Amino acid sequence: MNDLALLLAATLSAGTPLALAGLGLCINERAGVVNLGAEGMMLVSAVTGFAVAFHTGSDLLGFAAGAAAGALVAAGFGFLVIWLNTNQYATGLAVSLFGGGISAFAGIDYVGRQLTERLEHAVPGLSRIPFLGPALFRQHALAYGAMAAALAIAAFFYRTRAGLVLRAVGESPDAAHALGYPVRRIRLAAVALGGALCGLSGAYLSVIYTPLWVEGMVAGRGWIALALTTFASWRPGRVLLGAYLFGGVTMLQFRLQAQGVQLPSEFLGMLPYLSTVVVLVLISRNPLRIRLDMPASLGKPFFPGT
Amino acid sequence: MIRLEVRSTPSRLASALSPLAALLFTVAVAGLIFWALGKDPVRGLKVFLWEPLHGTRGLTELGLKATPLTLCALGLTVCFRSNVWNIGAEGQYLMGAIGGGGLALWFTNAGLDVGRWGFFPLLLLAGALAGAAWAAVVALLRDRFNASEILVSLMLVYVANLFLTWLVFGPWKDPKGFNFPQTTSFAAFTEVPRLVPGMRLHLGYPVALLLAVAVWVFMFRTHRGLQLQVGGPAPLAARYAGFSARAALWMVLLGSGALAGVAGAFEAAGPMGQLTPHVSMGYGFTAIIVAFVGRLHPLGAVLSSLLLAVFVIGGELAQSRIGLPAALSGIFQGVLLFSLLACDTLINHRVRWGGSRGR
Amino acid sequence: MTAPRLELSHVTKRFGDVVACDDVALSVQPGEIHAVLGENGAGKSTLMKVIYGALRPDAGEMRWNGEPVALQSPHQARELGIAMVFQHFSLFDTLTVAENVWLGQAPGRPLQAVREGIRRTGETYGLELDPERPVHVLSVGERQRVEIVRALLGEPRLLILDEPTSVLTPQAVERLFTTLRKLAATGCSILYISHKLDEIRALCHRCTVLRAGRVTGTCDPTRETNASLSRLMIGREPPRLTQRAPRPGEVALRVHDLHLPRPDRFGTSLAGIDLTVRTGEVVGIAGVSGNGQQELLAALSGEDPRADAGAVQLLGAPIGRKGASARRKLGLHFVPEERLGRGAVPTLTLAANLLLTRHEALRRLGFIDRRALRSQAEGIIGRFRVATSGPAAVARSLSGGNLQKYIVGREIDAVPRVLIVAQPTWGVDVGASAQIRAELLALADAGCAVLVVSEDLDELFEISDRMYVIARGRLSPSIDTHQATVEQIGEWMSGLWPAPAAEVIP
Amino acid sequence: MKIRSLLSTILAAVAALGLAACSEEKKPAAAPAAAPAPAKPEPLKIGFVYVGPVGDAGWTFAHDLGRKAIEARFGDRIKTTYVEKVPEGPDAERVIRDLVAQGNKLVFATSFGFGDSMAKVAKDHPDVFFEHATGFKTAPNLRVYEGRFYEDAYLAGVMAGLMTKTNTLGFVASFPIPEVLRNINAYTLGAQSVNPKVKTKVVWVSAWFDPPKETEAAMSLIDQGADVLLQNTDSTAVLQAAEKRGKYAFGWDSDMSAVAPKAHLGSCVLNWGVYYEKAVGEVLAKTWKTEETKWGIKEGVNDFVKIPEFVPAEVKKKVEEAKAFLVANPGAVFRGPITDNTGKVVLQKDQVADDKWKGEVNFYVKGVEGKVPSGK
Repeated sequence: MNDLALLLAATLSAGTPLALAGLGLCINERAGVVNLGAEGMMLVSAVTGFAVAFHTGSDLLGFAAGAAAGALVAAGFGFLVIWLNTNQYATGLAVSLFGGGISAFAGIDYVGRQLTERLEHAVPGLSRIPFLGPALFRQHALAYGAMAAALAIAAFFYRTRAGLVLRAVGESPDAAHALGYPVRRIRLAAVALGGALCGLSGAYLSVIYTPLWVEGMVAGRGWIALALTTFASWRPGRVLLGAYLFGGVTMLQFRLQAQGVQLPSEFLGMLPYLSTVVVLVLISRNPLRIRLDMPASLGKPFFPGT
Repeated sequence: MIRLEVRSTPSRLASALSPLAALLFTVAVAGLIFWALGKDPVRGLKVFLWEPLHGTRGLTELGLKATPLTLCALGLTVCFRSNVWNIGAEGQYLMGAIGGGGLALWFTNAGLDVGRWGFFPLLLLAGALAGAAWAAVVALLRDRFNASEILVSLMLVYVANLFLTWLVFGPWKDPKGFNFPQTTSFAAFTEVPRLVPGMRLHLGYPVALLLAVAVWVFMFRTHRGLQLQVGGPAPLAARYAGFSARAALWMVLLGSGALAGVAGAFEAAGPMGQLTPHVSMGYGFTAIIVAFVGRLHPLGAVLSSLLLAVFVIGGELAQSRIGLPAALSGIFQGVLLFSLLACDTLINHRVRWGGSRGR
Repeated sequence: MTAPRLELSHVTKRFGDVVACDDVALSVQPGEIHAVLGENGAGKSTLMKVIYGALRPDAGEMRWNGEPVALQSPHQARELGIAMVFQHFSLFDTLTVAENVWLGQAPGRPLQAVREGIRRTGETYGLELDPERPVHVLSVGERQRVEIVRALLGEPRLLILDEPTSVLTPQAVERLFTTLRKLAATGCSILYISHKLDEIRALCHRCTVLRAGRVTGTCDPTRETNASLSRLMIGREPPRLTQRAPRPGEVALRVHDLHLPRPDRFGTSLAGIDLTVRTGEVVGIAGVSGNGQQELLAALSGEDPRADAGAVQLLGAPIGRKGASARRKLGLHFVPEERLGRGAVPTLTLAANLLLTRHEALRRLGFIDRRALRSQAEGIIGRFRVATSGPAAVARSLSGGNLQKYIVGREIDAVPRVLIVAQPTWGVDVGASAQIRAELLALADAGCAVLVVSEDLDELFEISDRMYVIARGRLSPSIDTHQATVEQIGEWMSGLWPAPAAEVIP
Repeated sequence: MKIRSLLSTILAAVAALGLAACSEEKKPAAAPAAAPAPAKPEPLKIGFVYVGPVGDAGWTFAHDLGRKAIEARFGDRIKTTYVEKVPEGPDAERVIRDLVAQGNKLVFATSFGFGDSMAKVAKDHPDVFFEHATGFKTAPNLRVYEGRFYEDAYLAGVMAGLMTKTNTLGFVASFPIPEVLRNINAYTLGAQSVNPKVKTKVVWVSAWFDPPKETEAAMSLIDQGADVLLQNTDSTAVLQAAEKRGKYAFGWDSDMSAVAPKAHLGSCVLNWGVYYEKAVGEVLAKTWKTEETKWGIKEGVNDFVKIPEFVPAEVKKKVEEAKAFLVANPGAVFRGPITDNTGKVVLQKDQVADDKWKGEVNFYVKGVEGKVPSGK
């Protein structure tokens, strides 16, 4: 029982960065922009967040800096794909490569540095409830922040006019343009906001989760977050669910090893990646479902009418 | 503000100048960074861009480095042109290395000396088959289940990597290797024949160049090649013409997988001579940049793989000669790709100045 | 006399080297229904976008109720009281009617008020809509209703309608006119863009005619004839087609009891389609778009090979399961509706675009004989008088009419047994339209079976020998064109045709 | 304008990230006034090939400290260069060749994977001396050196055996090579020497340096009841995880006591400078000859240090005793009888393991749970 609680807690903790990044990408894609640069943005934010937290001693400033860095990189990406109409896939890949390079470069002096003392987090009171306490209420505030963000984004998408405009832009930028909405600016805002959430996720990794800066530490989470958006058919609640699922699988592999499961660790290590593929297959199998949920202009360039 | 207008006909001038402009911009950024780091930019650029071209050893090393890049990028060029986003060439490369290396290992252990020229075609075949098989998984999942090839191919990179790790730590481990993660060194006859005495450049490079020409002919001089390129920019036209999108998907994925696999096999049986966990330096990923910098053109890929090889080797030299950090090379690659994409806008667009008209 | 509701003077708009509007003047009075007449490419749509704030003019002045205004955006136009209904709907398929309307309103209005407004406007003008239905389940006519309701909810003082009747049945057109007259009676001005002379004469109080971006005249359309309007519009009498006597031969294309479930949620299912086309005749299929034309064409061309093998027969051979290129080999060629992206690859040269459907320049192993390809392309360019720099020009560099001539030419040049053409002259200027129609008739005279699917009734009446009507995925019986009337076809377009007496092959 | 805004975007990113980080880097010292220097012998040029970044706080960091130590010791008689983050594989050969081409006469390569590249270059350059850490291939001008890290692991084990409350130890392991297996076994043997009930759980992360994975692995071990952790990976992540969860752990490769004051029970440190001084001295004195060096606590290449104040005095005493024993009997960690965890005797009573035995370790000793991955 207790073991299960700890696994749940570990799952929540491992799922949080995926959830934050996945939600950010979900906003991007709802506006019709695919950003394959998630991994790069997260790396840049991870190093920025770590550096700021290291120098100021404030996690909060670290998060803010990480989010800002993510938004900045995303805005650069947005400028290229939205104004210069460069290919979204190619540009995203460039962001991933560039982000990897520049974060390694900028982070040289931070490799091996320590942040101030890290403590176990707990929600006062609730964390002492048997089972539920250790399972759910001993997380960093951002873990709850991710849940709140999922709710807030769902409310934004389906309950507000601004959210409706965002979805409309992703559905048909031409129609939105004809109605007089500034499609490019809306897309840029969505891309930047998505970048900020990816940035927050990167900063969470380097400031809270690990907490260390090391080159390439995002280790494919950006890509898994991208897979999550498809998995979740672009719905914030499902993004959250998917993130915990993947987080759980990641933790499970170590858990199984520690329990002495007789499988080579390499095969256990394949689990998160293979399960991503399996879930993708299960989700994508029904093209009808995807088509109804998928923003119709996803990945397509938009030329304002002449 | 600036305003972009779509050109009715792409500009040939811009098309020719764009890579040059991007390269110049990257060099400028590189110079700036050197300067900002307190290094002499001229010396920095010389070490970075010129030294790698120095002497026979420099040039042969360049070719050696360019071999896997060219092969992987050739396949990706065809893929990207037909709108199939295979970004898992790295995984196909690794499987090719496992296939080619495994064959070499088997021949070595069996003591089956078929001679250098007898083994070479077998190696080629093994690498191609293994790489293609790995890519076939992507094609199958895309074709049957509509699963995004971007994500599937990428996830399979991690899987291939762990598979290789398992092999060299486990069943394929050299029994006399003190338990270290490597296979037995392959017998001499399995080695890819070398071209220049004393240098590591091997037959793989001319093969890559030949393949580049073959891909060029295929893409621009045959109906099949044309069919592949219609599916990308105009899927409806492909359907209208009756070109099978499924056939195109399978063909480009199997083809690019085979090419990446050959690259892996060459590397394993070429400069390495055994399998270790370190058979790839991320060639499959760097090849993505190579393909784009080469304008998704097979002959462009030949040139750009040399350029990227210069970047990588130059990055090493810049470390040992002037103490620059290793990460610079990655930044330059990213800047190059960014600026190229931005410059490419000029090919299909005309820039108009003045008046805040764009929104 | 009060100031005109809208007055334009010296408005000029350029795109690169092309002058879309050249020194245009236009004046609309309150309560006036004002037509803007011109053929495709005359600059009508550009002018309307200028008025609506979607484009900013390079020169000229616009006055609103006598006050000079410089519109920066459609939002600003809407605030002034200008509303627009686009020819290509600006609707979002996955959103509901209410949400679509909401997006067209000024911010700050709650969704509930919009729902109320939809109901009220619907009652006032006879435009009933269920606010909660998603748009992708609506028919084309209903979608236009959404557009109009969205425009009317802003209580506009000027309503712009761009080619509103191209997607409507004749009966629906009458209903629309009633609505518009009602609206004009309340003092709202209406700008009515069209190239359909009859409609303009029936509805509008005044008419401004555009040709090649310039105003060629302003008149009272009720006092003009079609011929006089046409002269203003194209500068000469409309070209006339010589009447021909069809000599139908054997059955070339036969569709029998074709059923096809819709390919996706946005499509239309086909049910019990029966259709024959004989050699030497031109057969038309009329219908409002979205009633199954795309699906039927895909099933005929082979792009959708799901039909029963025998449901589609070419010269007696079952081809229902064959792909597009296999059918083409048997002599069935097809010209799709979309020129760029389907009929031709925009980024490829004209010569390379031949290879989509023509294989004469291919050698062993699929190698391309570039010289042969080039001369083949030159032949088509010459024979069909395509204005282009040559076979090396990329497809997207051609104007719509010239590209259409090239594509139609490519298929005619193949000497097909059956040619299926969708919307042969859609968005094509008058001169090219006449040429394309003449070519189709000549092809039929030469013994080819020609099937034309079009939403333009005038065109079908002009060139086809027999007609079918498609509605909601079902096909009407065939009727000889000289026996049919516009009213009757209009009724059939709503699906109201007499139950077929045991179908006889005509 | 377009280019400029692109430029400024990139520069802003560079400025914000890159320059901030690098501003601390000192500018090259101005060249001293051109005083005619007395003719001096050419300094010995020494090249280092590192597998990781110098700032990894672990393996490469420790080697770089060694490099700095010889710079301090030999002054201008030597000149050192290093290349970091060299991938193990074909690229290493080019880097080593390039170092030789630049006139380096002594080359250290600090990872196992550089062995074959080194052997190839060594064959072509008999006048250059090559030193390969943790390798096993030697040649007339190529020799290997290694530490007896398992001695540190054993001492950590003694400490762990006394400090554990759950009698469950945890080990975050990298790759199943003999060196790592020796450390796991030594850790367990050390603990069992003072607490026979101890068992060890192992989690493999398939990486030398991957803090997020190391953290996840450490958390899993703690969740499974392990309360004293040791790692054979290079970051401080395991120690930090233990601190966060109120458990114990050790520093590895370098002194990590500052990272986790409450969790830190001691650091297993490396001090390569000792060996590098010997090697450089031999080259300068022209007494260099090929051999295999395996130094440990006695010689000072590795050590177990920084036992914190809060550890009970008797525990500290036991650890010191064990250390004194190892100094007196180098390498005596593996002394029979040793049985593996399937019950098979792998070392007879009173036998001391030789290098061959130690080089082929491919099993867990009794008390370690599970099975060696890919073991046969």
